[in-house]
Amino acid sequence: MIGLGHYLILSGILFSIGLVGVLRRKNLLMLFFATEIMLNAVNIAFAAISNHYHDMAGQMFAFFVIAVAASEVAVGLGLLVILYKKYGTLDLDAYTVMRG
Amino acid sequence: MENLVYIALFAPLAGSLFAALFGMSKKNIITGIVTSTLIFISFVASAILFSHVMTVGPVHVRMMDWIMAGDMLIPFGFLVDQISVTMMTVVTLVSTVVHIYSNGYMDHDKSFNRFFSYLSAFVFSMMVLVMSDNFLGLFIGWEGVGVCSWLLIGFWYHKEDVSREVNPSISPSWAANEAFIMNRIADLGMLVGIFILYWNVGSLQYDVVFAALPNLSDGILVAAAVALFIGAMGKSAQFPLHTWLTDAMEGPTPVSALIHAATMVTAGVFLVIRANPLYSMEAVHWVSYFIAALGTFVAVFAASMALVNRDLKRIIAFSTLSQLGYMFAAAGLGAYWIALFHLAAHAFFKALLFLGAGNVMHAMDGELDIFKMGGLKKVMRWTYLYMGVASLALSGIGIAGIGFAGYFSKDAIIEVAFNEHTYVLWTILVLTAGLTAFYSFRQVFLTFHGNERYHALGIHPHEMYGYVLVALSPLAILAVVAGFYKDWFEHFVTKLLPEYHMSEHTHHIAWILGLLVIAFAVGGIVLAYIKYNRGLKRNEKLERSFVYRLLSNQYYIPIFYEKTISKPYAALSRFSWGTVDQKVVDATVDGIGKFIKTTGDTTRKIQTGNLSDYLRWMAGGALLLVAIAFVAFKLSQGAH
Amino acid sequence: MVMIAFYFFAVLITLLFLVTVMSKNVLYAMTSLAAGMVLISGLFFILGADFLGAVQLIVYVGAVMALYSFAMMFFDMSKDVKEKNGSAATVFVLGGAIALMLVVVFSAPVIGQGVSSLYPEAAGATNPQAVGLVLFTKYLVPFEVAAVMLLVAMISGIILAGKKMDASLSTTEEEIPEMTQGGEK
Amino acid sequence: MIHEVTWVGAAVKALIALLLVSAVAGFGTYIERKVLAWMQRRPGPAHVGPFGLLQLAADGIKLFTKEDFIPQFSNRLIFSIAPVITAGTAFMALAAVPIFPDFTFPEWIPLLGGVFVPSIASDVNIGILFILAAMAAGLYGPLLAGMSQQNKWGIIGAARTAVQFLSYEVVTGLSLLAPIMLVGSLSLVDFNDHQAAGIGSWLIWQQPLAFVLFLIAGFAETNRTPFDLLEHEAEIVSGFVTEYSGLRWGLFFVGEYANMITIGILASVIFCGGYSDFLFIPGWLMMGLKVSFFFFLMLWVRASWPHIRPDQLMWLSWKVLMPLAVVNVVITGIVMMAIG
Repeated sequence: MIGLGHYLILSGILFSIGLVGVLRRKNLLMLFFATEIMLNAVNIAFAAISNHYHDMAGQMFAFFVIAVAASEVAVGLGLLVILYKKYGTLDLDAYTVMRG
Repeated sequence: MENLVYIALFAPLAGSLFAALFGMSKKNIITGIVTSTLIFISFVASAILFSHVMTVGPVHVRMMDWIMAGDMLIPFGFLVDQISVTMMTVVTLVSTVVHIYSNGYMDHDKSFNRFFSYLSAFVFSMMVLVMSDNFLGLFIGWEGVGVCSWLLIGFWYHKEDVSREVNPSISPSWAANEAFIMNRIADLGMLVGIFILYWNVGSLQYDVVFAALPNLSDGILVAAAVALFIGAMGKSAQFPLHTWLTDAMEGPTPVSALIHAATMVTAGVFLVIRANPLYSMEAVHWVSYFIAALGTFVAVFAASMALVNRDLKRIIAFSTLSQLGYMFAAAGLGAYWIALFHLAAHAFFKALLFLGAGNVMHAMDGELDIFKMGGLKKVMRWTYLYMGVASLALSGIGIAGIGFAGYFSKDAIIEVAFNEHTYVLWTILVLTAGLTAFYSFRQVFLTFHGNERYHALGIHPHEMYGYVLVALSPLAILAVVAGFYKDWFEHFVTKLLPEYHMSEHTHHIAWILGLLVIAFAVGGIVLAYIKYNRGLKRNEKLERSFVYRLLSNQYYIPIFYEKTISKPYAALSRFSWGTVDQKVVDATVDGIGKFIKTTGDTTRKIQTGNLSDYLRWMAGGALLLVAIAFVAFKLSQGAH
Repeated sequence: MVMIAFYFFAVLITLLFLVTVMSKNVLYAMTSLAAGMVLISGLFFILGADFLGAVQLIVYVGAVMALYSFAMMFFDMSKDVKEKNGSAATVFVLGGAIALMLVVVFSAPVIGQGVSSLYPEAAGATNPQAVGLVLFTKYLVPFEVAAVMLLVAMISGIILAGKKMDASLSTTEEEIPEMTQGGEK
Repeated sequence: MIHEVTWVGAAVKALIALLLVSAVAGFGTYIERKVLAWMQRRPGPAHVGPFGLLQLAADGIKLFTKEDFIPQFSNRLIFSIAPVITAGTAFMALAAVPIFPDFTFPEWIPLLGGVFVPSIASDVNIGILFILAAMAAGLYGPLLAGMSQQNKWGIIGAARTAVQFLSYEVVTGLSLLAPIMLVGSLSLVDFNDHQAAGIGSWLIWQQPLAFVLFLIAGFAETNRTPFDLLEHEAEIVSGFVTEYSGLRWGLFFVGEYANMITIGILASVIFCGGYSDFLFIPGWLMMGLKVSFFFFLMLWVRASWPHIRPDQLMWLSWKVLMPLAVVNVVITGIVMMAIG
């Protein structure tokens, strides 16, 4: 039988995949993709917990996460377009202005 | 009336702040005029309050709650009663004269405005001191006058340090520091006294504290009395904390007149008078007796040093010291109102004496050595008159109920000493009266009579500005007539202070005693006349004698202090600085700084400006946090 | 049946997301991500969160990812993405460690005690009804805030991207020197 | 009598739907050509078979035998997946659409005797949302197709796809919101039941504006004239299908027609009474007639209306249709509250 643990572990694994993406990718668009993966992973956990406890709160949070993701896309893509106009690339390394 | 209290209190502050606005700019006569006017307003307010207190009674105002911490409630209140209103009037009157005088005296000083700012600030502090209705407010004023005194003694801070042989005070800034540090030592005692009172009474309001005194144990009363008197000793320059007062003569002469003769140094006496319920307690009678004995000792001690001194201002300073001794003697013997009366009378003629000395100094281009003066009465007629009057007052000349101010106040003190059967003290005080007369007139004759030795120095003395001389006249008049108000004053202040009556026996022989004192005083004057009227004849043998050198070196006390306290303390400080501070404290602090700097240098590389790298650090941190949270959760679960 | 579906979805989603993360081709990444999201909605349906599944499809797949792909057209996505993936080891160790950590945390027997349902599902209501009941009562304020947030995001998106829209995106050459100036200091 | 939905029944329903729609999609081309020809006063396909009916077969053979060509620089995988997505999502949407009433196979039919066939293959209780979601997912077909082919026209077509679908999805959703509020359910079966009382209970009378909006948005979502900007020959050659040929192109074609039928069914079920019996006409026939009418309407519009420009498309969506839809929702809400 599939229990809460299964979903949570799947969620954890997907989250880590997203994290690896965030850490590994230098392309901003890819970073955004990886972020979406992380958000989705969390949503799975929310839905699973909601189902496990028969409580709607989990789903509510998932809705708000989706709303946040939608806002993030609107603003983030606007920024991406501007950055691309300015630097001609989406590579994070190209934006390094500070010298540590 | 409340408004008058505030006007009297805050007018000097307003003047000070006004002058401070121009503190760094060039001399501006307006600051002098404005501050003088404001002080005068304060004087007028004080005078009105005086009459109010006399006719109606004390005024007690509570401006605001000052400190409220837990059970501690100390309001910012002001009490205008017989004692404080006397002090207020004296302080503001002398201050007004000194302010006006300073307009002339500081005429050529480039820090003219700054001077007035300090001077008015001092008056404000003094007003807070005398007007406060609690010990803490008194302490604030106490510290305020201390700071102002420091500022004013060191007013010419730019003067270089010189050796003790050239100038016993070394330099104005040195003298300022000495005064301040000595006062700090004494203030510690004062603070302890305040703490003792608060600890045992739970309040610092005068009325509350004094009402609670009978309930306190003897030990506490003695401790409080001693501790408070230590504070008074510092401010009033009693032995062994006396050396600063003569060195304080490094300050401008108006300062010496105002602070180190008329007002601030009397704060100690004021404290004892103010705390008379405490010092009147049976339990502390030997403390009071000690105060009287110390006062008497200081009176003769200071007078002896004045005998041989050549510095015009220092002689007056020693005489101040001596007179403070008289006041303490009176206060210690329980004759508080006489102490207060002497305080007021002394303020007038001592301020006059100092300001006269200032005139001389001004005329002599800053020269203060009386051996280099002589014959000045021709050019400085008014000053001669003023100083003569003041010296007569100081010497206590007068007979059969007619005489100068000092005659009434000082004789009363001597009488008290006799009345209390403390004949040793009485003897010394009588003797001191003679000494006082001698050194006062030694100075007068050496300055104004005899051959004109100043010609050798190429100095052309000239009289002070007219308005300054006019401004001094109230002091001169008061120095002459203040004594006639003795009975009236007694009637006024004994509403608050305990009355003091001579015994029948003393009363009977009072005229004999008075005559004896006068005889000593006149004897002193005559001696001085014989010795110095014709001019200066230096006796080399006498000057080389041990006693003479002992006296002129102030009993070697400043040197003794320097050798036994200052030098070892400096050595200790140097050791602490070199070893403890630099090698331990500083090294630790520097080590922390270095550690942080090194950490910063090392970890700076983290901050590459590359977002990817940041993300990695963030992920590492997140991992760490999750791990810690998990472990902590597990541990807490295990604990349950 | 549910088990099969779950494992089917789980394996597929994991694989697709791995493709997203590892692929050099943006088109592959985007496609696999969108597909993964569709499959995640499948998981939601299994979990009985029908409405959430539909929202996931409509918003994530229909709007969010579509916006991404639309934005991709602004950038030159025909070539493979060239990235300097410095120390891959660090990344995978970090990711792996977090995965391990999460798995350990989730598999640890800590779940369950003392947790009670805060907003229990209304009995007999279908999922959308249950969602509506909670969303418009307990979560009304967050809901409105989310609405405002979306509005703000929309406006900011318009302003950010809409500015100088007439300037050609393909002719960024004249701006490149400026960039290298900043970069080579 | 409550019938158990067995997987056999569901499979039968799915199969029927698939076959029917596939057939109609094929047959639709013939009808389209005939109708257009009729409207333009020309014969249309007339030479192959009776009334040119076999033209369909001829076209099929042509498509099958055409070279399956993949451009050199395109992304091969995505290029081949894209048409499948279009067709797949179209049929996924159909899974939640009731095409005909529930029925049970008569006992006399071998194997299937007594099997209950539901009106909806999968009765998810969020039916409408699911259909919208599936159709939304359908935009990936054209999008990926356009982006994968390394062709300027393709990219432009893909961009237009994204813009057009995203914009009109909003209108579709908002316009359906008002009927949903009236019915109080997302299930299409409930919609059907709501309007079972006869022609007077059809929602079209209560929600004429929503109906019109839905229809316009539906035209746009199915890429029909006057909104067929994705593959507008005059401007961008063939848009996202520029590089496609043969069966892959055919899949797009099937998907498009399936979507047209879905829209037609939705319009019928949501606004026009669905598959309820009408007087003497049985429900399944009624349904066929309504869908046919909507199909015909689409062709009619194609024959009568010109294309519009992309900016007009956006203008229409965001400045006309969407505000109208919002106003409609608000008014519906107010009226519902007033009536209680």
